[in-house]
Amino acid sequence: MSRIGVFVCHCGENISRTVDVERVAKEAGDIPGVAFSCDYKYMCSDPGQNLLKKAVADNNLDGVLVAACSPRMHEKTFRKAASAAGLNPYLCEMGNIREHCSWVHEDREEATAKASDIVKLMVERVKKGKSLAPITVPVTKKALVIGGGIAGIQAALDIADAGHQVVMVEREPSIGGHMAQLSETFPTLDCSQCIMTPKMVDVANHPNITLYTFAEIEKVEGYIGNFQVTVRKKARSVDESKCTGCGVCMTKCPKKKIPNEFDQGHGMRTAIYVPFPQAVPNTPVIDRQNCTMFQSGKCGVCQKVCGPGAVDFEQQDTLIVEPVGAIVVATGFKLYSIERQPEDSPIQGYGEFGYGTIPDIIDGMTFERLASASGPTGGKILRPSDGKEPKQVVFIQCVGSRAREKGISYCSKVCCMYTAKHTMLYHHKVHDGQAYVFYMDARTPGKGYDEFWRRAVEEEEAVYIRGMVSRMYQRGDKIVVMGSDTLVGVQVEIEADLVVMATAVQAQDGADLLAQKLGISYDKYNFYSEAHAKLKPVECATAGIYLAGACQGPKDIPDTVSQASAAAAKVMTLFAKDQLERDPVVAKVNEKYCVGCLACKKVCPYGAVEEREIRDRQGNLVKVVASVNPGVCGGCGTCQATCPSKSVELDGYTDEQIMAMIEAL
Amino acid sequence: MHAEKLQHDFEPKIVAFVCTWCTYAGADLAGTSRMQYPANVRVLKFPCTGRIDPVFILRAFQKGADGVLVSGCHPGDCHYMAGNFHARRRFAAFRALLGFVGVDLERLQFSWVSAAEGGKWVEVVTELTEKVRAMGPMKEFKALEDEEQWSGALNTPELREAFESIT
Amino acid sequence: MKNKLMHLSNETMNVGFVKKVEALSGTSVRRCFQCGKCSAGCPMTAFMEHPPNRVVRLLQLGQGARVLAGRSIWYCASCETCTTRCPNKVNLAAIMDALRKLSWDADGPSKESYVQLANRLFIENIRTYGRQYELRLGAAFNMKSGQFLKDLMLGPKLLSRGKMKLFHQKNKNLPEIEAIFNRIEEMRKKGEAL
Amino acid sequence: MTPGKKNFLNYSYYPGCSLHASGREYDISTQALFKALNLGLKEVPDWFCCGATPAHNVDELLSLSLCAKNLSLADQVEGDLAVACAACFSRLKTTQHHLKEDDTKRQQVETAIAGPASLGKPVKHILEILARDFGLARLEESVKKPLLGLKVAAYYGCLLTRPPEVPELDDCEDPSIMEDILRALGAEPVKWSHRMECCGANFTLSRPGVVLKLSNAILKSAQEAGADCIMVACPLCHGNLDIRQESINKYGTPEGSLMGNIFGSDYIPGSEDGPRREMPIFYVTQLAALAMGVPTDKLGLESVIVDPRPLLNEKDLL
Ligand SMILES: Cc1cc2nc3c(=O)[nH]c(=O)nc-3n(C[C@H](O)[C@H](O)[C@H](O)COP(=O)(O)OP(=O)(O)OC[C@H]3O[C@@H](n4cnc5c(N)ncnc54)[C@H](O)[C@@H]3O)c2cc1C
Ligand SMILES: Cc1cc2nc3c(=O)[nH]c(=O)nc-3n(C[C@H](O)[C@H](O)[C@H](O)COP(=O)(O)OP(=O)(O)OC[C@H]3O[C@@H](n4cnc5c(N)ncnc54)[C@H](O)[C@@H]3O)c2cc1C
Ligand code: SF4
Ligand code: SF4
Ligand code: SF4
Ligand code: SF4
Ligand code: SF4
Ligand code: SF4
Ligand code: SF4
Ligand code: SF4
Repeated sequence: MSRIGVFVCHCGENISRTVDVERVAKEAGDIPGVAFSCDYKYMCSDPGQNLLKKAVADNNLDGVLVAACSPRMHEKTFRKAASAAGLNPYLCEMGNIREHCSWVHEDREEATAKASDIVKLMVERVKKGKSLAPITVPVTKKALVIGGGIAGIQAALDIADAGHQVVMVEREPSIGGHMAQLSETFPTLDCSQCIMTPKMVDVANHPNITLYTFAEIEKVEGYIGNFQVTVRKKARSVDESKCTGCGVCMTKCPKKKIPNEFDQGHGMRTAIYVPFPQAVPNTPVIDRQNCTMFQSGKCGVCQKVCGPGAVDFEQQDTLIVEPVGAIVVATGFKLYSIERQPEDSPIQGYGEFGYGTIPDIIDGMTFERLASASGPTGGKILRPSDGKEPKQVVFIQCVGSRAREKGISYCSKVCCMYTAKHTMLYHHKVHDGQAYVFYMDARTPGKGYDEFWRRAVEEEEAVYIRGMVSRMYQRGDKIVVMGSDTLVGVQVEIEADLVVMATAVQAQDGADLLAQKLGISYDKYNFYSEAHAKLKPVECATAGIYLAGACQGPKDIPDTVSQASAAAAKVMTLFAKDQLERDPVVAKVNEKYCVGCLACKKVCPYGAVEEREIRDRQGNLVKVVASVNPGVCGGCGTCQATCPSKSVELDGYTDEQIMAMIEAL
Repeated sequence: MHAEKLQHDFEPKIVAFVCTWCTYAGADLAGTSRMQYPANVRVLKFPCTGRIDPVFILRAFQKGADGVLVSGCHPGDCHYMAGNFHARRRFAAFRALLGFVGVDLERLQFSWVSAAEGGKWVEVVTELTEKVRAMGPMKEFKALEDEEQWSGALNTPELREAFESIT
Repeated sequence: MKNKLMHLSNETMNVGFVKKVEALSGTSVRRCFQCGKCSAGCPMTAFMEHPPNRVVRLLQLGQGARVLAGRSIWYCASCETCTTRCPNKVNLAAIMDALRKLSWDADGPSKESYVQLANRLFIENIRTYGRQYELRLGAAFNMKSGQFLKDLMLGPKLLSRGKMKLFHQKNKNLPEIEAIFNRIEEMRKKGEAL
Repeated sequence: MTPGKKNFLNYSYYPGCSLHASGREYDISTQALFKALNLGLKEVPDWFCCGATPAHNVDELLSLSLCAKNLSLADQVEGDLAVACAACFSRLKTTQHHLKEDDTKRQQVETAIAGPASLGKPVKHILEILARDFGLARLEESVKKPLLGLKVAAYYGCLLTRPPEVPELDDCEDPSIMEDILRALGAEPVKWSHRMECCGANFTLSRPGVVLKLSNAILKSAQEAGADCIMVACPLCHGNLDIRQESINKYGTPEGSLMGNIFGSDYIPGSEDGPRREMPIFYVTQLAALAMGVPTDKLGLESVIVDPRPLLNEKDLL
């Protein structure tokens, strides 16, 4: 038989005005199992709490119900008081007879009856309650940052500066991401590399950062505070520890005509190469697909010229296991391709623009490279086909974006601004040239952004034409652009020397695969999903994993850096304690009854349910059951309602407790 | 502004299964805003509508509820991301079953009430109470129980065990 | 003309014309972001084939000829509503003035002749008499526009109420007025003024 | 009426062409009112046309030059320059404004008028003189015969307040100066929607159809607001609302469109409004003078087309 104490609060007059609190207390006393009941003017006051503590001690109570305000208000208060009196805090509950009763009903008789009912229900719940202990998990104070664009760099530096270890994994031979490719950046038009390269160097030199470039995530196990990450370091064919970065190998490599990815294919590189001069690390990598040695076993020039003997054709991929406590995902974006896409692709190219076969129709990133002093044209705007300076340049916004039929309905967010920037850069470089921009909307919400766009229109004399382009084709050395100006209501035709398309920002290739390894969710466009669009914009639903930058959705640099620093702050919050304490309202599987159907695993929004094999002493598999990781479980109870064999149960909301309440109705 | 208190022949018992984050908080807001609604409702709090097992609803009807309300966060607003979505799927199947056993589906209402919708909570509760009041007491399951009592059908241990296993 | 395909290039965009409009009106057409507020409040939009915002739009595209070919500018009432309310301080009323002047200088390629005629007569009246004489103005207009009977019924009413004078006074300043006209013509000839 | 010591204030006066013709009752009543208020008014000798809308419409330089010349003529007479016509007022103020702001234009104008542009003299509309110089309080005190029971729709038209930096008369979107004056006179200003809409004055000669359409909306709005009459402060507005009122009232009727066909003006058939009652149009000076007890035969009431006397009789104001 339980020994429950019931405390009915007057809340000054807030409750007692409509609820006969004395009667409620008296009726509570009659409920079987209630060993003590009383009413009091202000239960939450110090004397009120002392009354509770004293009653627990004096009456040897094993459960407490405070009938007062909403538990959202004072549950913590009373649980603390109960705890101080030596009772497990989870055996203290509240009945809400204020917000749900005295304040919403006028009839004293009805309100009193309802309050009594609430007490009765909750007493049954307390009776079936269990002592729970908070869950603690140890935290490995080392963070993994995936992706070395500006997002990853910012997050890594912030975390490392806070004194924690960081492992950065970058897929490409160098960090830097897209920002390293940009010429000048809106809204201030400062040189991208000037602000970017120092940060890249900081990453390389930071004592707390371990940098793996040309590396990928192989496997992720564990949970918040306790991840085990396996990193695959791809074979570089150059021994990083020996290479001095002298570059002799690159000057001597006979394969010199490989289109350079960094310059969007508009410059050339060798088979042994660094992507760009300021690359971090400055260690070359052999592109095995294009290296004669790897393709036909001949050459080996690089190896011969390399003084320190760093070139190593035999090098293999290596796997490194890193234990980390938190993960920041910062894998960025890729640009939409207007080329003809495979039949089954969810996105489509632009047949009406020639499927990318017209050489002088380029994308925005290519324009960045043309405008960049370190680019293939040394910063001169020269068109790809014949290297002439274009006098009429047409920019087209929203290519791929906001085009449901082409497969993408969202707005890419950065292209309005970078197109405005491009018109300015163009006007600065080609004074007698004319820039035209076809646009549907100019979306420029941001500090100083609209002013920036207006500057492009008013001072840099870009002609903005509201309307889309229908078709483009080559006529002589010109590109005929057929568009419309919906403001005037006429068709417009421009013979352009160069066309620059602001193609959509898309999720990285393989973003979904990485998400599956990490156990995080992503939307239908493969952008990673934040836990809450407004209030948890950097957290993943999966505890311990955070998002930064364009991998979560199109973002410009200011937004990316803000989010990266926010993600770093979240990691630092996690690392601030040695142990992670979590509310013990989590699910537990009763392995005896679990039939291993894993229905629970499917519905769990946190990915907290894992499979567990039960083996006998000989190691033979007895059965597979579900197992809930308490470090990850969010406590929603969906698994329990789903389980056909009722073998998983949410502490604090057990079937028994709920049924007891229903019985008491 | 005290409205004339109406006397009714029948006061239905309404049970509300609500989630903590949205509807419970919405009901709290109705309280802090001192809105008024019928006192017939008894609220049972859950972490998430995802936790609500249809069996609870059946049991509530059996234990004398005349109407049941299930309410949680709006789609997309679930504190646990997708709990309410799973709940929705589950209840869709459950409704059909309930209809099959002969419960008038009008007695069971699902709704979304956010933490900011104190007014909507009042509306939903009031409407359901009025509707159920007009429908009269829920007799189906009670009759069943009575019948069981009278026939003594549960007197054999096998039957009792079977009965307990489903309740 | 209105719906004809528009070729845009450095050659087809008459930037010189637009610069003139901007100089005359003291306002930049590039400031306009085509919100349409001018047209929304313009009492004359219903009469125009290019509502005011589109007039500016065409100028932005260097399409002065298209504007002048239409009658829109001649249907502007100079009420200043557009200028007053434009969020970008585009002085559209002044742009309209400038366009009419340029159209006038080009001897009106516009379709709208009545308004031009009225303006012309009004200004001639100033030059000749110093002040307006409404009877003369009205009569001359009807004669020249071929609408002999227009507003015929108003005349007697106005006369009988002393609202129209049959004769005019001589203005002592007439030579000075003439001199002003001449000096302006002189300045323009010398290219000292637009 | 020479300005003398006994006057409260003295003004130079630019009546403008209309006040000597179709708007003569405005002139008459202005003179009478000023006299009644002890305000001196001396016409600028041999002033000439300000060019009004047609001049600036096609030749801004001409317009500015004409006005600049008139402004320097006005310098010969003492006192701020009183202007009754909203169009003249607008042009003169515009000239002052532009020439102060724009040196190039000023130099061009100075060449055209062969002398310095004189921009110092305050140019004031009659409304300003009544409400500000003379003052609303004093105006109210001077009322001998308050216009009790007269519901008046005060019509500003476009040029009195727009664009705001030029006339600097009142709030350009929500002025109150005319209503204030009406209240001081004891009349009741009505709230209505079209007090600042354009009447189409510019087209009175060339495109009367435009006037009919625009002025029709104004008359309709005033009537819907329950006004007995409309008060204006511009002879062009008056011309449209009064002289053309009969045609306007037929606007859209079969008779109207027939007339349009016959008389060659572009009447636009198809308006939903039928004929409506006549609405007298007063000048602000007529109403003010009436309230000041100026004999009714000095107000030019007989000169207007829509006879206001029945209304005044009805309200016991004659
Ligand atoms: C044409 C153009 C012009 C722009 N101009 C401007 C501008 O002027 N101003 C401005 O503010 N913004 C501009 N932006 C936007 C800016 O480029 C982005 O905001 C910014 O680059 C986003 O940084 P990020 O680090 O999130 O992504 P990224 O720069 O894409 O970096 C992601 C990094 O992660 C790596 N990576 C990807 N997948 C994996 C994986 N699976 N494992 C390991 N590593 C991985 C990539 O190799 C890359 O290094 C422009 C964008 C474009 C397209
Ligand atoms: C009509 C409207 C609708 C919106 N709808 C949405 C929406 O649907 N979704 C969305 O994401 N965003 C929306 N927003 C934007 C959203 O409101 C803001 O992003 C958000 O409120 C910003 O929060 P804040 O804390 O920065 O500022 P605030 O909410 O303004 O908070 C600032 C606080 O600082 C206090 N304070 C100010 N000065 C001082 C001082 N000197 N000392 C001490 N305290 C001070 C203020 O009292 C205030 O409490 C909307 C905004 C508006 C105007
Ligand atoms: S691999 Fe050898 S040759 Fe090439 S950069 Fe490194 S050290 Fe120099
Ligand atoms: S071995 Fe390959 S990378 Fe080295 S020099 Fe030859 S082609 Fe170049
Ligand atoms: S940012 Fe601008 S160009 Fe890019 S998709 Fe959005 S609207 Fe289109
Ligand atoms: S100011 Fe507001 S309404 Fe206007 S474009 Fe920006 S976000 Fe939209
Ligand atoms: S749903 Fe139940 S039975 Fe199935 S795996 Fe999960 S806990 Fe086990
Ligand atoms: S309670 Fe919710 S979060 Fe926890 S294991 Fe079950 S479904 Fe997952
Ligand atoms: S109101 Fe101004 S900005 Fe708007 S369309 Fe007209 S001129 Fe352009
Ligand atoms: S000034 Fe002309 S264009 Fe502007 S609102 Fe008035 S009538 Fe329309």
